[in-house]
Amino acid sequence: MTNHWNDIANSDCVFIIGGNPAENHPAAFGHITKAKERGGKLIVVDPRFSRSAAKADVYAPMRSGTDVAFIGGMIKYVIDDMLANPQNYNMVYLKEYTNASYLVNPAFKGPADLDGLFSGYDASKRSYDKSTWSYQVDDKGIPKKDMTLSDPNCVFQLLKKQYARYTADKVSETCGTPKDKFLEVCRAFADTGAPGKAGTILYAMGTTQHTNGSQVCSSYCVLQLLLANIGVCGGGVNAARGESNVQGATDHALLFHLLPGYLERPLNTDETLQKYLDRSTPKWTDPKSANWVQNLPKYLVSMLKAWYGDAATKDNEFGYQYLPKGSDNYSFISLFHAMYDGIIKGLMVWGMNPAVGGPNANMTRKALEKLDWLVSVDLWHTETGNFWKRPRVNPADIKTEVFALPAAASFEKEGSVTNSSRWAQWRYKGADAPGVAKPDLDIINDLMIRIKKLYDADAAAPNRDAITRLTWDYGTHADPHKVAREINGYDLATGKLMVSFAALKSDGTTSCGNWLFSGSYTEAGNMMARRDLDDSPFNVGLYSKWAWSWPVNRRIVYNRASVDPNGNPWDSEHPVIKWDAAGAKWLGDIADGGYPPMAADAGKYPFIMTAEGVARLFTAALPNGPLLAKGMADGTFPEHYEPWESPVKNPLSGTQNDPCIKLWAGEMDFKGDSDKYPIVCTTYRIVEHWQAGQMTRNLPWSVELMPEMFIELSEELAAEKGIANEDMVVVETARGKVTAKALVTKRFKPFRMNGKVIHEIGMPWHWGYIGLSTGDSANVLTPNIGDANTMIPEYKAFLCNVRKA
Amino acid sequence: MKKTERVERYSVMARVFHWVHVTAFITLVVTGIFLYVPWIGAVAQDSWTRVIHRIGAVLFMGMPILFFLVRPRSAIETIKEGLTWGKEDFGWVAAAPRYYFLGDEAAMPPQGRVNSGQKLWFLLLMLTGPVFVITGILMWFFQDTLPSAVFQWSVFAHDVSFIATVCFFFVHIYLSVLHPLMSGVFSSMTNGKVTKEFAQAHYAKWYEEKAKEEKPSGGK
Amino acid sequence: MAEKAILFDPTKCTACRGCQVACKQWNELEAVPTVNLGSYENPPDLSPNTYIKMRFKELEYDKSLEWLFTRRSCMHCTNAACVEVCPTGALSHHPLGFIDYNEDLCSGCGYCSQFCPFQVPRMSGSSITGIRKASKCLFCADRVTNNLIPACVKTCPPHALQFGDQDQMLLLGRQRVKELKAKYPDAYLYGEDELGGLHVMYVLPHKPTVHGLPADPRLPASTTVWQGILQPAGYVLAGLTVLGLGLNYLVARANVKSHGKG
Amino acid sequence: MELNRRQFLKLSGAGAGGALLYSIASRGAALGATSPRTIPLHKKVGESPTICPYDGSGCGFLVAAVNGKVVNIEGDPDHPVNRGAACSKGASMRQLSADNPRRLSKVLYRAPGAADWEAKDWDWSLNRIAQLIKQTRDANWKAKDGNYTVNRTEAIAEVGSSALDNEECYLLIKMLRSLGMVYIETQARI
Repeated sequence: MTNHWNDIANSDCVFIIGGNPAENHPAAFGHITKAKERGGKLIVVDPRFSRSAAKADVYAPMRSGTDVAFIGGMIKYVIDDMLANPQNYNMVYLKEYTNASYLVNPAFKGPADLDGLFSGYDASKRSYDKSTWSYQVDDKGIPKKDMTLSDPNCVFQLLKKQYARYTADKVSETCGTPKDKFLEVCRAFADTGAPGKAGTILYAMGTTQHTNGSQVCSSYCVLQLLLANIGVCGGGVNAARGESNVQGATDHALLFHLLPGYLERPLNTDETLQKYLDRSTPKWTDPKSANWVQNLPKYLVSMLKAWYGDAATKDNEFGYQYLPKGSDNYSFISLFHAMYDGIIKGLMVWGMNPAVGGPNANMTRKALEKLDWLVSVDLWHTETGNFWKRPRVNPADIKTEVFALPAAASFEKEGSVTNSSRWAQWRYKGADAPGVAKPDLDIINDLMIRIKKLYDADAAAPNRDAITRLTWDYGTHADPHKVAREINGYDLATGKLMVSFAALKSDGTTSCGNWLFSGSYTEAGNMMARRDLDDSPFNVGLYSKWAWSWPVNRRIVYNRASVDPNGNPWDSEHPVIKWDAAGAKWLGDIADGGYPPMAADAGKYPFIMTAEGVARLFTAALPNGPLLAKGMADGTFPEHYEPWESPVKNPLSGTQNDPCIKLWAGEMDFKGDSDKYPIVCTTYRIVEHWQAGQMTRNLPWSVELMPEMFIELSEELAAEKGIANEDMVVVETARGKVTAKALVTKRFKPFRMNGKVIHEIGMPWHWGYIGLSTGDSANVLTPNIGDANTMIPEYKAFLCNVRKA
Repeated sequence: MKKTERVERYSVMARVFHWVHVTAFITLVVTGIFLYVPWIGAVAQDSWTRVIHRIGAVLFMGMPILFFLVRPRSAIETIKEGLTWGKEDFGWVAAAPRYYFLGDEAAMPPQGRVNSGQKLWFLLLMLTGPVFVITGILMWFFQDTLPSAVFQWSVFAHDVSFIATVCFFFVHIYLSVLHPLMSGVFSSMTNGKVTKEFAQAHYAKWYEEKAKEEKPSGGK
Repeated sequence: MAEKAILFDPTKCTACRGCQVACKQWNELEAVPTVNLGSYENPPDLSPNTYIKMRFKELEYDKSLEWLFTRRSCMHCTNAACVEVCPTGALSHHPLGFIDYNEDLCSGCGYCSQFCPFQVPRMSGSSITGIRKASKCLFCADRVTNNLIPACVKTCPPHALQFGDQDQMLLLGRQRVKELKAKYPDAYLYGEDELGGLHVMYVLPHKPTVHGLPADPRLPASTTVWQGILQPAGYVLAGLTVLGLGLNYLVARANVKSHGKG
Repeated sequence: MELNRRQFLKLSGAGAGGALLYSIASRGAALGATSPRTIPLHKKVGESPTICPYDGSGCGFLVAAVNGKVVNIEGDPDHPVNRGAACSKGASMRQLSADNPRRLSKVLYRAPGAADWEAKDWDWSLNRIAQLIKQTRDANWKAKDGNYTVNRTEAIAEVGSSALDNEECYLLIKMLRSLGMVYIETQARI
C-alpha cells in the first residue's frame, strides 16, 4: 500500500477492483464505512456481485482478465475530460510531479502504431529490445520536457494516443460491462481529480493474478497520477495483502529474485560486488532528483555485515562472493517444473500449502512425488505434507522421506509482522503451544546450528565458508528481540542501534539486516511495540506512534506529492505533510526525504524513489538501477491483452496475449481452447476460509459457516445446462476437473459483448483432501501460466466447461 | 358390640384404579402447578418436574385404558351410567343447595349407584381427560413439527381443563372428606364398604336395587 | 439506569459473520455440523448452539441486484411473550432492557420457544423426557453488566451493529432511515414501536417481510387470552371454589347439626 | 392493543376472591421480571496483545489464557485498524489454539514408501534434515555456470512463508542464501 488502512476513511471515492475486501479484508470495511459516512462513494468492479459489491454505490461487472481495457477506458475518459475541463484537475501535479511533460525517443512506437506491440519486439525471444523506450535527453543527460504537454513525443501525448482506442463502446465490447455502468464508474472516480479531492484504488489478487497483472497495477498508477491521487490522504494505489506477513516475507526477500529490502539478487554476470552495484544502482544527472536508490551500496554492504560480521571485510567484498548467483527464473511455476523434472530433490515448506495453492495442482502434486525429501513446518497436516497419501495414490510407490514439524501459532510466540499498511507490529506470546510444537524461530535456529556443525566438520564441502562464517549467535533459543535488533542494524563503531537507514554506510562500519526496517528497533526501544494512539498534528489517522511503518515510520509514501511545490497541502482538510517555512521543517508525516519543498533552491522532486524524481506515466527503460528502473518486460504503457485462455479475440489489437509471457511445454501443461471450453472461470476466496484452507478448514466454527466446496454460476447458465441449485456439478478444464455443489445465483450474470454471450463461473480455491472439511481443489483447473513480469499464475481467468454431475 | 352392617360399594379393582389415578392426577397437578404459579416456579428448575409430569401423564392416560381392557363391561356401564340422566338427576340439581347447605335430605330424590354430583364430576373428567391427553400429546410429541399456534392453544386448552378439573377436584375432596353429610363416603374408597344407613340415606335407589339383587342370589 | 439497545444496519453489513463466530466464542458454543444449502447461509437455523445467524437473500430492486443480509437473533422485546409465558422466572426483563435469561431457573417447559413471535428461543435436550433447557441470545448479559459491549457488536467490522442507550440508538436509527428514504421509500426503523419497543432495532431499507421479519409482530393472541384472562380467571375460580366450599362447610356444619344427624 | 398481564389483573382481578391469591402468586414474577442481575464475567476477556494471523490488515487482538490455555480471544479495542472488530476468521482464532486436537503436537516422520506417519523427536529429525540438506547441497553443487562462478545449488527449494514473523523470515532467508539456495519462493508469488 502507498497509504494505509485507516487512511481509506479519508477518501472521497473508494474504488475496489480486483479485490473483495468485504470478504478478504473485512477490517477495511470499517474504514470504507467511515468514508461513506463522510459522503464518499464506493465503486466496485468485479466479474461477480461480491459481498463488497453488495455495499457499492456503483457496481459494474467486468469479464475476468479485461482490467487493462477497463482502466484504459477510464484513462481515456479522464484525458478527454481533462482537455475539455482542465480546471477540474490538478494540472500542476500532472506537469510537475509526473513525467507527462518528458519527451520520449521519437523511435518509440506503441500498440496504437504496432497492432498491440511496442517497438523492439523479438518474437523468437518473446521479449523486447527496450532501447527505444527512453527519454530524449539534453547534453547533461537530463530529459527534455514540454511543459505545454503538446509535443507529439511527450509522454502525455503518447498516453493520449495509446488510449484513444479505449472508447466506452470498445470497453463495453471487451469487458462486457454495460456502457452506462462504465461511464458511471468513470464519472464517479474522475471527480476525485479535483485538487483537494482524493480517490483510492483498493486491489488484491484479482488484479495481479493475470498474465498481464503487473500492467494492470501500472494502469492503476497511471490513472491515479492523472487524478493527482498519489501521495495524498485518502488516495493511493493500495494492495490489500492476503496474509498476515506476506508483506514482511516479501520485504525480507523470501523470493528468488530479491535480497532483503528489495535489493536485487546477484546475477551470474555480477562477478564482483562492484559489478553488481554498478548494474543495480540507478544513476541520474538531474540535480533536482533525489534518486534515493543510489544509496543502494550502503544497504547491501550493511546487510552483508549483518550476515557475515567480522568475516565481511573490504578485502573480501564484504562476503559478497558467499552469496549464490543466478540469472534464471526460479519463480514458483519454474520451481515446480524443476521439481517435476527431477532437478529439485529436497523441499522445505514453511507454513505453505502449494498442493492446494499452486496452479495446475495435479502437476504440483505429481512433482512432489519426485522429491527425495520434504520438510513441512506447519500448525497442521497439510495436503502438501500428506501428498503421498492423497486419494488414488499408493504410498508404497512414493519414496519421498517426509517430515512434519509442529510449529507454534502466532499467539504462542513473540515477534513482529508487517501488514498491508507496511506497519511492523509486535505481538506477544499469550498461550502455550501444543505438545512439542515450537516457534519457527527456534526451528530455524536449531536446524542451522546443526547444519553449521556438519560443515564445521567437513573442510572439503563446496563454498563452505558461506555457511561456517555466517554469523549465527542466537544461542539455543533464539531471542526475537536480538534478531529484530540485527535487522534494524548497528553502528559498528559505537555498538549503538541505528536510528534510520539514512546513516548506513558502504564502508563496512554499519550493519543492517534489512535497510527498510532500520529504525524499527532503536536505542529508544522496540518501535514496533508502540501503542500510542496520538494522531497529532493533523488528525488524519496516521497514528504515527502506533507500531512502526517502513520506511522510517512514513505512513503515506510519496507524501511530497500531497503538497504543492511550495509545501502547502492540496487538501487543507486532510494534510499529510506541510512545510513550516518559519521552522524550515515538515510537519505531519515523515516527508519523503528531508529536503525543502520542490520550489525551494535545495528542494527536490517529490518522487524520491524513482531515478527521475517524478512519477512515471510512461515506464522508460533506464540503463541502470533496480529491476523496475529497467522498465517493464511487456511495454511502457499498460495494453490490453486477453487472458492466455480466452473465449474471444482481442477486440483492441491483433496481439491476443501478452507477448512476453513464458510458455511452458511440460508434459502436464495443457491449454484449453474455447470450442471445447467456452466458459470463463475464475477463482477467489471467501471470508469464512483462508488461502489453502489449513488455517480454517480445521476450525469447526469456520467449517460450520462454509462447510463445502461449491461452484457459483448464473441462473441463465444453470438453465442452459439443466443445473438446479445444490446439484452436484463437474467443472472441467484442459488440466483437470472438480466436482462440487452448484450454487445458482443472480450474482453471476452472462456478459453480453457485441451481441455475443459469454458465461463466467467462479469458485473458491480453499479446499483440499486433508482437514476437517475436505473437497476438490479449484487449482486442479488452473493453468501454469504466469504474468510477463512476475510470473504470478493466471488464476483469475481461464476456460472451462460445466455440466451436471 | 355388634358390627354395623356394611355394604360393598367399590371392588378392590375399582379402588386400586381410583387411587392410582388419583396419584397420577395429583402428581400432574403438583408438577403442573409450577408452570402456573410463577413464584414457586423456581422449584421446578432443571426439568425434574417435567420428567415426573410425563410419568404422571402416562399413568393418567394409562389407567382408564387399562380399566377398559380389564373390565370392558363395567367401563362401558360406568360411561352409560354417567350419560344416563333421569328425573332423580334433575331433582338432585334442584335439591342440591338445600341439601348440601342445610342438610335437607328430604328434598333430595333417591339416587342411584352414583349421585348426580358424582355424575357431573365424571362427565367433567370425561371431557377434560381427553383434552389433557390430546393437548398433552401434541405438546409432548409434536411441538417441533406442528405450527406453534397448535402448541399455544394446546397450552390454553390444557389450562382450561386444569382450572376446571382442579376446582371440581376441590369439591370432590371436600365432599369426600369434609362435608358433614358425607362422613361415610371416604371409607368406600378405602375399604370399599359403606354402612347400610349411609347407603340408604345417600344412594337409596342403588341400595334397594342391590338388596333386590342379593336376595335371589342367596346372599351371604 | 438507561435501557440499552443494539442497532443493526443491514445497509452497512457485509455478512462477514464475525458476529456469528464471536457469539460462539464468547458463549462457548460448539459448531453445528452443516452442509451447503445452495447459499452462503449457515447454520440453517438458530439452535441451542447458535444464538445468532445472518440471513442471505438476493433481490432485484430498482433494476439492480441487492444482496440482503439480515440478522436473526433475539429481539429483546419490551412486551416479551417469552417473559409473559415463562413460568419459572428464568426469563425476565433486566433493568437494562434486555431479556435476561437465567438458565439455572429454566424448567424446560418450552413455552418461550413456542410463544415467541420471532421463533427465537430454542430447546436443547429432549422434548420426550422433558429434560432440557431453553437457549437464546443473552445480550451478553455478563458483558453489558460489566461495561463491555456485546460480543456481536464489538466484532462487527463495518459498524453495522451498534450498541448504546436505547434513546441514542433510536436517534441514530431514525437519522439513518431518513438518509435511506431517498433511495428506499420503504425504509423503516424496525423495533421503534414493535412489541412496545425492541432492544434490537433494525434499519430496514425494504419492508420488514422482504427481510424475513414479521410485518407486525405481536404477542400471540393465545398469550393474551391465556396469560391475560385464563390464568387470572383460574385463580379467581379456584379462589371462589375454596371460598364456596368453606362457606358451605360453615353453613352445613351448623345446619346438619341442627337436624340432629351425625 | 395489548394489555399485559399485570395491567389486566389490576383491572379485572381486583375484588375477586382469587385476587389476593394472585397478587401473592404474581409477586414472584414481578420481582423476577425486573431482577437487576449483575452477572460476573464468566471468563477473562483478554490481556496479551497479538496480531491476527490471517489477512494482511494487521488487526489487533487480545488473548486471555489460564495456565497457558486460551480461554478467550477477541479484538483489541484500542487497535486503530480494527478497533476491536473481528471477521469470522479473526473471531474463530481461538480454535487455532492448542485446544484444537487437529493441531500438530508431535514431530512426525514418514519413511520412504511408508503408509503412515510415525512420531520422532526433534533431535533425531533435525539431525536427519540437516544431513539431508548437506548431502543434497554438496552432491548438487553448481560452482560454475558457463564462465561465471555462481556457487549455488538448484537441488533444494524452499517455499513459504508469509505466515512467519519478520524475525523468522529474516533468519530463514539468511540461512537459505548461505546454503547457496536459489529456488526460494513465498505466497507473494502466487
